[in-house]
Amino acid sequence: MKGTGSLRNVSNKLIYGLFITLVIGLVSVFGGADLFAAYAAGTEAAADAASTGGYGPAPVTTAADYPSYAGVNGRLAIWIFAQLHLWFAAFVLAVPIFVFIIEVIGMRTRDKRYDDMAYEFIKVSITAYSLTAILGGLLLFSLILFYPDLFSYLSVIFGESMFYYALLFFGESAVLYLYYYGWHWLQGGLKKWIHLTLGLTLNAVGTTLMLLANAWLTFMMSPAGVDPAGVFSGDTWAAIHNFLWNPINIHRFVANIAYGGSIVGAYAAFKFLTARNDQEKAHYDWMGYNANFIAICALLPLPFAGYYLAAEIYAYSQQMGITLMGGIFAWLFIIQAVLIGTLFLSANYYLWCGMGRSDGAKRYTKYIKYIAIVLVGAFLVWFTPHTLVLTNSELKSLGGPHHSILGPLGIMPAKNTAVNIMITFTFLSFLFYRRSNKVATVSWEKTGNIIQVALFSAGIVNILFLGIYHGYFTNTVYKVAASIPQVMTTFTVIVGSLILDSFIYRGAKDVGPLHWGRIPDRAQYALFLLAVAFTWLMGLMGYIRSGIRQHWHVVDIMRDNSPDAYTPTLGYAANVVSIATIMFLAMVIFVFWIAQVSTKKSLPAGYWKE
Amino acid sequence: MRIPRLLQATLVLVGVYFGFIVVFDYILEAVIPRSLLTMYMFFVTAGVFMVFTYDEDQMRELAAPIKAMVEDPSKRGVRNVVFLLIPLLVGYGVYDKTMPSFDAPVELRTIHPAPPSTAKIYGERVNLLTLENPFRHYETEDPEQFAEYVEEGAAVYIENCQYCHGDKLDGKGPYAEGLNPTPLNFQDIGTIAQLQESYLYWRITTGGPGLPKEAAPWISSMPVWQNFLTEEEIWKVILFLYDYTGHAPRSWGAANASH
Amino acid sequence: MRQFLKVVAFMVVTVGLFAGYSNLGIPQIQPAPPPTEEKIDLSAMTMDQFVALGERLFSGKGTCTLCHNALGRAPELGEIAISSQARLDDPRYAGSASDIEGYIRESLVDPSAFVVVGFGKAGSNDTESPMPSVNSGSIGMSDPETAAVIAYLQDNGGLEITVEIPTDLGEAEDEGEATNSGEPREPITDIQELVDNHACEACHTITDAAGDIGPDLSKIGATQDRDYIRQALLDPNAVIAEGYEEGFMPDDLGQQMYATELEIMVDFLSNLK
Amino acid sequence: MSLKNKLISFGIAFVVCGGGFLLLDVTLMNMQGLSLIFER
Repeated sequence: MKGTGSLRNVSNKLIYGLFITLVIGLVSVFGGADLFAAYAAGTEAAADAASTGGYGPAPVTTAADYPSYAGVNGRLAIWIFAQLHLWFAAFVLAVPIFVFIIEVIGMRTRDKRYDDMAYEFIKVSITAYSLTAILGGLLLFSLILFYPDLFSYLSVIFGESMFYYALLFFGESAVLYLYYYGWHWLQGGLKKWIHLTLGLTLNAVGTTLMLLANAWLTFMMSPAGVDPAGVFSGDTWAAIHNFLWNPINIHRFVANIAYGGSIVGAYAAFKFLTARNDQEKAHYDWMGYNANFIAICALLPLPFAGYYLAAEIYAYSQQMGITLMGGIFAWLFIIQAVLIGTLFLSANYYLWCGMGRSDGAKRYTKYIKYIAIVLVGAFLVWFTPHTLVLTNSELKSLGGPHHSILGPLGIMPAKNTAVNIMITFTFLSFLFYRRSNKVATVSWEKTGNIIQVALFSAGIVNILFLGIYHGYFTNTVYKVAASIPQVMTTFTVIVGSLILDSFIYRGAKDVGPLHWGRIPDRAQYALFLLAVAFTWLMGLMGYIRSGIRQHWHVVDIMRDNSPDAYTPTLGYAANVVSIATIMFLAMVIFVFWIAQVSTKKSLPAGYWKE
Repeated sequence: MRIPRLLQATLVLVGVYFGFIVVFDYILEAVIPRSLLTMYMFFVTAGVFMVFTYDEDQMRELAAPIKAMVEDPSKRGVRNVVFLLIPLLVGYGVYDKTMPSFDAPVELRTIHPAPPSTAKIYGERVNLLTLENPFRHYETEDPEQFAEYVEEGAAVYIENCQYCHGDKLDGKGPYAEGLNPTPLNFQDIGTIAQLQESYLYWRITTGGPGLPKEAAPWISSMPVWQNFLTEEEIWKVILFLYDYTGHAPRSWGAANASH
Repeated sequence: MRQFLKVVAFMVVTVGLFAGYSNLGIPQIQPAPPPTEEKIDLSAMTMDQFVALGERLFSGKGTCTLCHNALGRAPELGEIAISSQARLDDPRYAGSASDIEGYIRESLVDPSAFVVVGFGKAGSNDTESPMPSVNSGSIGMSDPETAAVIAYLQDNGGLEITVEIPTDLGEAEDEGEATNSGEPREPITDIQELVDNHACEACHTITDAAGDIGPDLSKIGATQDRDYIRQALLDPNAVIAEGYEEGFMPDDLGQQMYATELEIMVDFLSNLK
Repeated sequence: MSLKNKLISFGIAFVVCGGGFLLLDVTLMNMQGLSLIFER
């Protein structure tokens, strides 16, 4: 692992890294759960003492209870602040996770490049961290100012946990500063271990912070621990551990990592484009590759986490579920499909472009066009809407608003099939990339390849079979259930062929050194596209998650009686999200810029007296 | 002879475009909506661009004719023609888009609007979330009785519904031609197979006028059947609809249980 | 700098494409506005709003759902359309109501007028109801509020709503507590009246009439002293007798009773041996 | 490796993998989906 490094080792390390991420995630989630459970025992005792006497019902508001300041639209202000806060928070929560992993990889391999890259990542996120806090403060202020009744009601229920949140935030800052400023001090031997422990603590605290904040927002969607009039039972744990809490926790944890990866990827891409020499170019190309790898690894399970969340929303309230998928928000999922397709396509494009780094890639490039055909085809299915926009002549010619061929593509089984195929083929792109610089030396290479092809074919056949059979030939009850075997098939294919691959390429020879930095500039734009599409998509999905509450602050308990209680049109929401995205990108550019300003020295000689 | 890459890319795009039209409009006889085709082509173009440009050499080959056309002094004639044609094409596009036509504007209806949690049916507030078909349990308990109810439902259907929804339940009844929106095709996998029985009950009893505002434009000519039929007749018709089409109503309980 | 501008332009164009597609590529549907909130002002109230008010009272102030729920502690009210008529026709019926509205009102105000079989106080052979009257004691609904609950019950049960929206305003909302006349009431000296007013026997066995939701109090004086009983009345959740759930006994008796009344109650209970 | 050998080993591997996936489906769907085939 010196110089340009071996490609296979890089990706293997990152796969171990991903495994560690999972462990951290599970430890944090369950460790956090233990912590909460202990806390719960406490609050239950408090609930016993308080009984039902001490709390009032949820406030009933009128339009007059929503103050306006300086002509600012309260909803718009809070929307934008919340969104900006969330983006930064996702970024600063995710970066320490993979910084920690990369640092561990660096320590294990004793390859200083990893350590340097980890340090560069955390440096980027330090300024973002303070921006997160500032935006969180703005969010809090605007909530208190524009929605005082809601805030006071929520603080009756979560007052205590809000206090712990503030304390934790303090702890998070302390650990982060120690971690960052102590980076060069805590190097080598035992000191490195102390530093890694700090990193782990940082992640545990950060994840706990996220879990707490998630509880507040999921309480508003699926209130618990209160009676139908909104009278709090005094049991804070019940309110925190509400129905949608864990689905959101999982979804956000995975999405944050993917998001953090994509933003860091954009950083590397920009540094690549402005690099002054080949060495710098090679470094940032390598960094961009790793960031993109992290983003894709987290992107692959994301549709399933999202599916699980949607299923839980359905299970919690069919009303909310139908508003989410069948009502006016159905069109939002078409926009979402376009964006997710964009993510997949640009991630794939980056991988294909990256094959130029290896001299052995020519053996695989001939397959790329087939992958592209399948990806685009699956993508077209993925975004075909259920309700087609038809002109009158088309309507007459079809004999109704339902298209006999395209109509079935609009419902869930087809979409599930399409997304699983997309994921499988994205993985195939990655597999080709992995192999491009390798020549296997084991005697059974051909047989191994055939088995791998058979595994892929059987997996794809199974996904298609499940999709077609369960989508169109069985009772509707099983339509949705079919997606679970589909997902498991996809995972089996991925894991199975990774294992097989590692055996086939055991002791394999390199074709030649990898030429880091030999990648077209266009590929860097794919990384920008990934970051922008991700940011925008998160904004849009945040809107719908909040929007399905409709005119309720707290669903079925506290009604929103402000003049802004109506649901806006999708176009309006998209415009707000776009403006917020541009604001966010501007701030991110500032963050990146400020991170490199500190290393600049431009003082003319003779300014200070000697 | 090798086809130049720029021509290859163009041929692929043109081929896919007309391929869609030929396959859907002529072979399958189910027109592909032009709005959808436009979106399809956007992403097909993106895909073609990706395949043709991921490699630096291929990219150069692809761009070479364009570069030559713009920069090479000997290609002056072509350049002038192209630079004249492109603005003209854009101009025609704008003209075509803004020119008023005699077609009715494109309207979009939400075919399955979200149901309210309760609805007033037969003067009674019913909870649509828990409402069940009172005859459904006969399907397993007493199949003969069930078949009888389906039969009765069929009679009600033929007397009242088939004029629009068709005797094959395919939405092509004798009056269907005159209606816009056209009557629903129950055979379609995207209609009743996606819905619970309580949803059908709500839509049949309250009809077009009972549609929520989001289902606008509010022009469905479905009558308010609670004014003409009894509660039992409607439940039996629902049994018939599922029985005849072979679909099964969606049920949340079972879907959750199988998770 | 040129690269920087190129990247910025690329990002802005990308965002613009997304926004453009969302605005122009997909149909813009104006979602339905939120349903209007029921006004408390009776004069401007439609029947739907009145029914909604009744529903709120039913699950809120009236505390009806404490017993009238799926647990079967009290009769199910969803089938009131069928059951009310059946009860009027019941040979055991001895009340004064002649129509369904009257029957519902009577059941609310004088629950013991007719007790459904199996729902009476234990030992009373279904002649006495454990339900407290809604317009007295701890619930204290005003007449318009009672009317709203009747309207809700009729609507919920699938009946024609026959209640008229009352026109005398002011009493609809609970401005004061149970005594919204403003005048202090006369202290009660009769123990039976006290026990009835607070519906103690809905849950407890005190003399012969018996409820089994709360502990048996018929021999309470033998095992507990006056201080314990006083505490149990004022702060019922402080000590919970084994086998009973907390939170059922009203914890605001201290606000509802005069001190003299409390002492009468304590005297009475501590002498039950 | 001749084409015939290739096809044979592909066929065996495909059947094994496919059978495995089918087992996975049946386990996950708890026989519900497939029981419909046999009922019809």
